[in-house]
Amino acid sequence: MEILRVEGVNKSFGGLRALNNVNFSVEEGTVHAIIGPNGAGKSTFLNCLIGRLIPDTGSVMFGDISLTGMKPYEINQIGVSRVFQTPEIFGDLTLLENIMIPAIAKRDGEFKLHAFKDVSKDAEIRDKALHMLEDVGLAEKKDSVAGSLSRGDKRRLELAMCLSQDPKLLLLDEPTAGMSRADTNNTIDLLKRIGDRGITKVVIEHDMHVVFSLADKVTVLAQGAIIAEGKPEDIKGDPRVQEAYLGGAHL
Amino acid sequence: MDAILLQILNGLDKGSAYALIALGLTLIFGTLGVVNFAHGALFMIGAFCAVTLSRLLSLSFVTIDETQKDFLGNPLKVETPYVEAWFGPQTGSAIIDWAVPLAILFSIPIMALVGLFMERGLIKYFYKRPHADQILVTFGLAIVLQEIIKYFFGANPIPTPAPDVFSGSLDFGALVGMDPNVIIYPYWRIVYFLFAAAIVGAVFAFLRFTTFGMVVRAGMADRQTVGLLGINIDKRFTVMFALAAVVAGLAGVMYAPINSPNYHMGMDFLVLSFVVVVVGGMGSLPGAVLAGFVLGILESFASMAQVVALLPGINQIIIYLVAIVILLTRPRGLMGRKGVMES
Amino acid sequence: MFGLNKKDTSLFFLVLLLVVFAPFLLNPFPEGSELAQFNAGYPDLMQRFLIFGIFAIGFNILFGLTGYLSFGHAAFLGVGSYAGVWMMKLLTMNVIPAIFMSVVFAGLFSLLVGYISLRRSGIYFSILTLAFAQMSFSLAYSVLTPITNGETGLQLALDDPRILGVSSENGAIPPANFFGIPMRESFEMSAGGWLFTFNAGYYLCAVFMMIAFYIAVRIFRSPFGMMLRAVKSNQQRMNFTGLNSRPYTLAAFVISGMYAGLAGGLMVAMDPLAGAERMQWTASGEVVLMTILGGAGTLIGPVLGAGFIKYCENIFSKINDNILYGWFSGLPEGVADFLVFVIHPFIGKGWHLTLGIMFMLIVIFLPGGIMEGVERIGRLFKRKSSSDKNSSARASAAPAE
Amino acid sequence: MSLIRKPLNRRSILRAGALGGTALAMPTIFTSRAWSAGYLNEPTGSTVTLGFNVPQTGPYADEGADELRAYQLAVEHLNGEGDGGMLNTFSSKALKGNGILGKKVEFVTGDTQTKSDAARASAKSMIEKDGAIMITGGSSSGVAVAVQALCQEAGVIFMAGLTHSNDTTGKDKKANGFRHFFNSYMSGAALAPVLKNAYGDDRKAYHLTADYNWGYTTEQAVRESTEALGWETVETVKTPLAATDFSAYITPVLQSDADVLVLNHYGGNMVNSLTNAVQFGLRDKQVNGKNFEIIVPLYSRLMAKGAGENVKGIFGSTNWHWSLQDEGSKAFVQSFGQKYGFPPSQAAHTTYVQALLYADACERAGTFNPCGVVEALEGFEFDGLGNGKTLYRAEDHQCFKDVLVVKGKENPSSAFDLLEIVEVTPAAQVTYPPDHPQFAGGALGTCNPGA
Repeated sequence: MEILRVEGVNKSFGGLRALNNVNFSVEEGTVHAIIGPNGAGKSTFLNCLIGRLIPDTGSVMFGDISLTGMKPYEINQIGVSRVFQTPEIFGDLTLLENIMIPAIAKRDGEFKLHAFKDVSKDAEIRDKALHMLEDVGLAEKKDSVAGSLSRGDKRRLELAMCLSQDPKLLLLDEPTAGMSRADTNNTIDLLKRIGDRGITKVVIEHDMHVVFSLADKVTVLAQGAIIAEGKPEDIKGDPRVQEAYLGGAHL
Repeated sequence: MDAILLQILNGLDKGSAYALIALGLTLIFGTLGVVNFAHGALFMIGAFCAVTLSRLLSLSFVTIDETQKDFLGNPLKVETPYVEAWFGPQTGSAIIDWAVPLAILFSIPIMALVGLFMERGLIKYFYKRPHADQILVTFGLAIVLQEIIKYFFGANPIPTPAPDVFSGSLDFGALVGMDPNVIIYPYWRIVYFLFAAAIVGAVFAFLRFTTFGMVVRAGMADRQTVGLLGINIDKRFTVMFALAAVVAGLAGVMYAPINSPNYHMGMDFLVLSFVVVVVGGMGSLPGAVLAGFVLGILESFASMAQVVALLPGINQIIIYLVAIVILLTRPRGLMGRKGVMES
Repeated sequence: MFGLNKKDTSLFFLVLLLVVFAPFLLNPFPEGSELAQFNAGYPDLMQRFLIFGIFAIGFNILFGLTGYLSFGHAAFLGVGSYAGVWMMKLLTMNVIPAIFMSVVFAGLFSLLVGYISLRRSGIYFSILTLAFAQMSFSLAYSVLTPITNGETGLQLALDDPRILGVSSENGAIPPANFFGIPMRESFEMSAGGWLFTFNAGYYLCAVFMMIAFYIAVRIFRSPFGMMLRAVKSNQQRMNFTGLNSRPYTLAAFVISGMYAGLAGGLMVAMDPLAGAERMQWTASGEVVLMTILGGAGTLIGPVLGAGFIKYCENIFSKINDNILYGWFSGLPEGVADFLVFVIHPFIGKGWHLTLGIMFMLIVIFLPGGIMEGVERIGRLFKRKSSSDKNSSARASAAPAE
Repeated sequence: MSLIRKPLNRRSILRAGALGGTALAMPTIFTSRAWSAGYLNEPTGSTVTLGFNVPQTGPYADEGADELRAYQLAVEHLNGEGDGGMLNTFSSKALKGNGILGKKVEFVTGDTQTKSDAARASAKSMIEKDGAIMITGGSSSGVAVAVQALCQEAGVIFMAGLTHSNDTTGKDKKANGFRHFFNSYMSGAALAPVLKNAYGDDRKAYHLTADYNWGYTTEQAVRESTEALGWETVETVKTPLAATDFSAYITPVLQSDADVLVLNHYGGNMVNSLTNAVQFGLRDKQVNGKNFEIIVPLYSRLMAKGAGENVKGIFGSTNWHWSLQDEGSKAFVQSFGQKYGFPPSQAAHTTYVQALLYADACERAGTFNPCGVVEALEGFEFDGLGNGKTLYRAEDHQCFKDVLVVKGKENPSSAFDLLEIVEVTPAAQVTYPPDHPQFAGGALGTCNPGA
C-alpha cells in the first residue's frame, strides 16, 4: 500500500528550477532511499514534504491527506517525523526532556494548556522516554543537557525523539553525515532495528554503504528530476545513474 | 502645497539626526553584533563636547568693578574671557562665537577615544554574550554616562548657540518664487542637513572604496569566513566602533544649537533610533538612513494641525505605528537581510 | 505537598516564611540608630517588594522560559491599574473587584498585543512590544486624559458613584479595604528599640504573592512550562515535533500580562492612584532589569531582583549629605569632609549612578544574576565539605596500607 | 524606666529609644493606628520632622535642588540659626526661632522624579518610615495633585511647591493641601492687560500647548483672558510632552495669519519651543502690519537661562523675582545669596514661604494636628513674605497675592539678571470667585488628621 504519493511537483527559486515534475511514491513499511549528486534537489524535495517549503505546482499526498500548504506541526501530527542533516534538538534541555516533548506532542496534540500537571509525575510519558533512551543507548545520560552531547549522540537523540512519536513515516536527511565508520555502523544497526517496528522510512543519503545496507528501493535525483528508480542492486548497475551521479566510476 | 514642502524640510533635519544615530547603531550591530543601548549617550556626549568647548573658550578671569553692584549690593565681579584678553576683544569673541563648529575638531579625538575605551574596556567582553546581556550592560553604561554628565553640567538644558552668521533663516519660498515669509528655514538647520549628508556620504564612501571598508563589509556579511582568511577582523571592528562613536558624537555636536543639550537627550533619541534601525532593517546601512528620513518626515506630517484634528494623538504615536505596520508587512524592515537577529 | 515536589515545597515554605516575617527581617536596626536609615520594613516599601516581585515573576514566565524579551510589559501593569481605579470609582472600595478587573483587562490587552507582536521573534518582537507600550503611554498621557486623567494620574474623587459602596464618608473618600479591613491599617509592635509594622495591605499582597508564586512553580514544573523552555531552546524543532509554538508563546504572554495586571491592581489597592508613567518604556525596562539581575529562568531570582532595585530606589535616594555627616561625626572634620565628598555623587540624587554601576557589575561578573552568585557561594561551601570528606576518607584508608 | 503606655507612634518610640537608650528589654506593646488617639505622626520627642519631596532626578532636578536649598535655609531660620531671613519681615510674629512649638525642626528628603507614582512612593516612605508630619515641595502640577491626594488620605498636611495648574486648588483641591504659588488663571488675568498695552487689542493668537493637564489649564486661562480683550484665537495645537524638536509645530504658525504665538510650555519644552520659534525667524516676521510676538505665560528664571538670548523681550508671568525691592524679598535674597552665592529662584521662594507659613500656623494653632493647622491657615492674611499682602483663602486653600508680569531683559548685567519686572499686578485683579468655571468641580472635603 502506498503511504506517500508525490505527483508533478515543481519548485523554482528565482530562475533556478530546483524540482522538475517529480513523481514519487513510497510503499508502506519499506525503506526508500533518495540519492543524487550535490544540488540535485534532495533537500528541497524533503522540505516540500514536511511543509517547510510549498511546491509551486503538484500534490503531495500522505495516505489520502494532501500535505501541500499544511503547517509543519500539522504534518507531524498526522504521523510524519523528520531527522535533520544537522541535528535539531533542544540543546538547553535534558535528554529525558528532549524525548518527553515529542512524546507529549504525540499524545496531547499541537497545543494543550496543561499548566498544572507535574510533568515529572507523568509516568506514561516518562517511561516511554526512558525506554526510548535505552533503545538508542543514551539512558545513563538522561539528566545531562542535550547540547553537551557529541554529534553522533545528538543524532541518536534526535532519532529517538522522532521514534518516540511512533511516526508512520520517518524522513531522514543524511543520518550518518560526518560520522565515524563505527558510529555509522551503529546507526545502521539502529535503523535496521527500528525497521522491525514497521515504520516507513525515506532516507536521503550520500554514503552508498548506508544506502545499500538499508534501502529496499532507491530513487535517483539529478538536476531536480528523477532519473532512475528501483532496487538497490538494479540501481547499482544502471549506467544512467553511474553517468549522472557517480561520474562513470565503477562501484 | 507649501505646508507640505515645509513639513518635508522639517522632516529632513530631524531625519538627519535619526539617520546619523541609527547609522552608527546599525554599524555597530552589523559589524560587532552588539546591541548598543549606550549609543544615545554617545550622541549626548558629543553635544556636551560642544558645551565643554564653549565653556573652555569662555574661561574667564575676574576683576572687581567698584562702580557696579551685584544683587547682594557688593561690588560687581566682572568676568573677562582669557581668549578675549589674549587675542583682543574682537577676535576673542569671534572665537567664542564659533565654538560649535570648532567643537567638531575638538570632539573627533574625544569621541574616538570614548569609543575605543568603550569597545576595548567593556563591549569586547560581550561579543559572545546574549543580546539581553548586551542590552543590559550598555543600558547600565548609558545611565552611568548620563549621570556623570548631570553631575558636572546639571539637569537643565544649556544654551549653545550657533555662530551669529547662521542665526537667521533663509526665505526658501522667496527663493523659489513663492510668497515671501511663508517657507522659512533656519540657516543652521540647512547646515545640519548638509553636514549630515556629508557624513553619511563619507561613511558610505569609506566602506565602499577603501580596502578597510571592504573587509568590514565582508565581515558584516560573514564574520567567520573573513576570520578564516587570516584577517584580523577584531582590530578593524574596534576602529569601526570608534568611527560609530565619532559619527554619533558629531551628530550631537552639530545638534547642540538646534536644541539646548541636556543630560537625558541621549535617552530621548535612543528609543526612536532603535525603532529607526529596526524599521530600516537591522544591520542595513542604507536602510537606517532611509528609515531615518522616512520616519522624520512622517513625524513632521503627523504634527500638522489638520492631521491631528483628524486623528487626535497621531503625532504622539506615528513613529511607533509606522514601525508596527512595517514590521508586520516587511518582517525584516525596509532593507533588512534574512537571518539577522532571529532565533 | 500541594502537588509540589520536595525541593519546591521547601522553597515555597522558605519564601512563605520570608514574606510572613519580612516586617522583622527588613527592620534589623533599632529605631533612632544611624543605621535605621537602611531599614526597609515600612508598609509602602514592603508592599512594593511584593508587587514588583509578582510583576517580575510573571515577566519571567515569558522571558525566562520562552526567551521572548518584551519591552512593553509595563503597559499591562498600567492597564491593570487604570481598570482597578475605575472599579473603585464606579463600584466599591473593596479591593477584590478592582484586582479582579485589573487582571481581566490586562489579560485582554496582552492578548491583543501578544497576538500581533508574536508574529515576529527576536529583537523585532521586542521593538513591537516597545512600540505598543510607548503608544499606550503617550496616549494615556495626552489624548486619553478623560479615561486616564493624564499627567496627574487617575485618582478617586469624593463624587465618584461607587454604586455598591458610598461616595464619601464624613467628607472623606472611604479607604480601600478588603471586606472592611482598610489597606492602610497597621499594627505596630515595639520591642526595645525596635519597631515593627504589620500592615493589612502588605499581608493582602503577601497572599496574592504566594498564590502567584505557587502558580509560577506549578507552571515551571508542568508540561506547558517544558514546552515554553522548548520554544526558547529550539523553536524550529518544536514545530517539526508537532507542536504549534504560537499558542504556547501567546499563552505565556497573556499569563505574564495577567501577572502584570495583578501587580497593577495591587498597586492601586495599596495606593489608589494610577499614573501614566508606570507605562513608560523605562518602567518596562525596569522589570527586564529586575528579572535579569535576579536570574532569568529561575523561580525566585526575579523576586530578589525586584527587591534589590526597589531597595536601591527607595533607600539610597533618601540619603543626603546631612545624614552622611551624621555617620561620620566621630571622624576628624577633614576626613569626614573627604568621605562625604567621595560618597556624595552616589547617594541621594545620584542613586541612578549607583544603580547603573551595580547593573554593570552584576551583568559583567554574574551573568546569571543574583541567583548565580548564590549558587557559586553554595558550590564553594559544597566543595569545601566534599574535600573534607575526601581527606577524611584518605585518612581512614591510610592505616589499611 | 517604666512601660510606655501612651498612644504610640513611630517618632515617639524613636525618641524614647534614642534618649533613654534603656528601653531595650521592654515587653512588646501592640497598638494600632485605628485605636490611637491624636493624629498621625504626632511628634512627642524634642524634634519634629518635615518631609521635603522635590525632583532630584529628571528634567526639573535643578529646580528641585533650588527648592531643597530654600528648605534648608528655612529650617535654619526656624531653628534660630542664620540671619533669620524673612522671619524678620513676616507680619505674624508667632515664630520665635526655637523650632516649631519648641521642637527642633528636622527634615528628610525624597525624590519625586517628576512622576506621580514615584512622588507618592517617596512621600509615603517619609510618612511611614520617617514619621514626617508635613510633606512639601514638587515642581509640577501632576505630582502636586497626586501627592496632595495622598496626604489627604494619609492625614498629613501638604504644602505644595511649584505647581501652576488651576486644578491643584480647583477640581483636585483637598482640605489638607495648600498652595502658595499662583496659577494659570492668575497668569492669564495678569498678562492680559499688559499685553493689551504692548500689543493692542486686535491680535490673532496661535497657541502651542504641552499635551498634559497643566498645558490645558494654562491654554484655557490665557485664551479666555486674551479673548476677553478682543484677541482672536486662530488655532490651538497640542504638542507631545516628549517632543524635543518643535519645528514641525512652529512652521505651520508661519503660514497661519496669526501674529502672536503663545507657548504654553514649561521646562525643557519651553526652552526648546522658544529656541525653535526664534530660529525660524518668527520674531523678525511682520504679519498684518504688526510685529510678530511670542508669549510664554509661565516664566522661570532657571528656564530662561536655558533659552539663552532667545528670551529677550518676551512677556510672561512669574510668582516672584529676586529683584523685587520689598523688605521681605530683600531679606530673603540677602540670606539665600549669602549662603549659596546666587539669588534664589521663584521655586526656592515659594517653598521657603510655604515652610514658614506651615510653621507659623502650627505655632498659632498650638498643635501639629493637621486639623488645627488647616484652621489656622484658612483665611489667614499675612504680609512681608515678598508678595505683598496675601490671603490664604479658606474656600480653596489658594493664596491670593500680587502677580508679576515680566519680560526677558534686553541687556542683562549678570547671569541671573535675565528677567525684568514689567508690572506688579495687584491681587484684586487676579482674584476670582471659588466657583469660577476654570476651577469648577471637586470639593475640599474635611481635614484628615490620619488617626
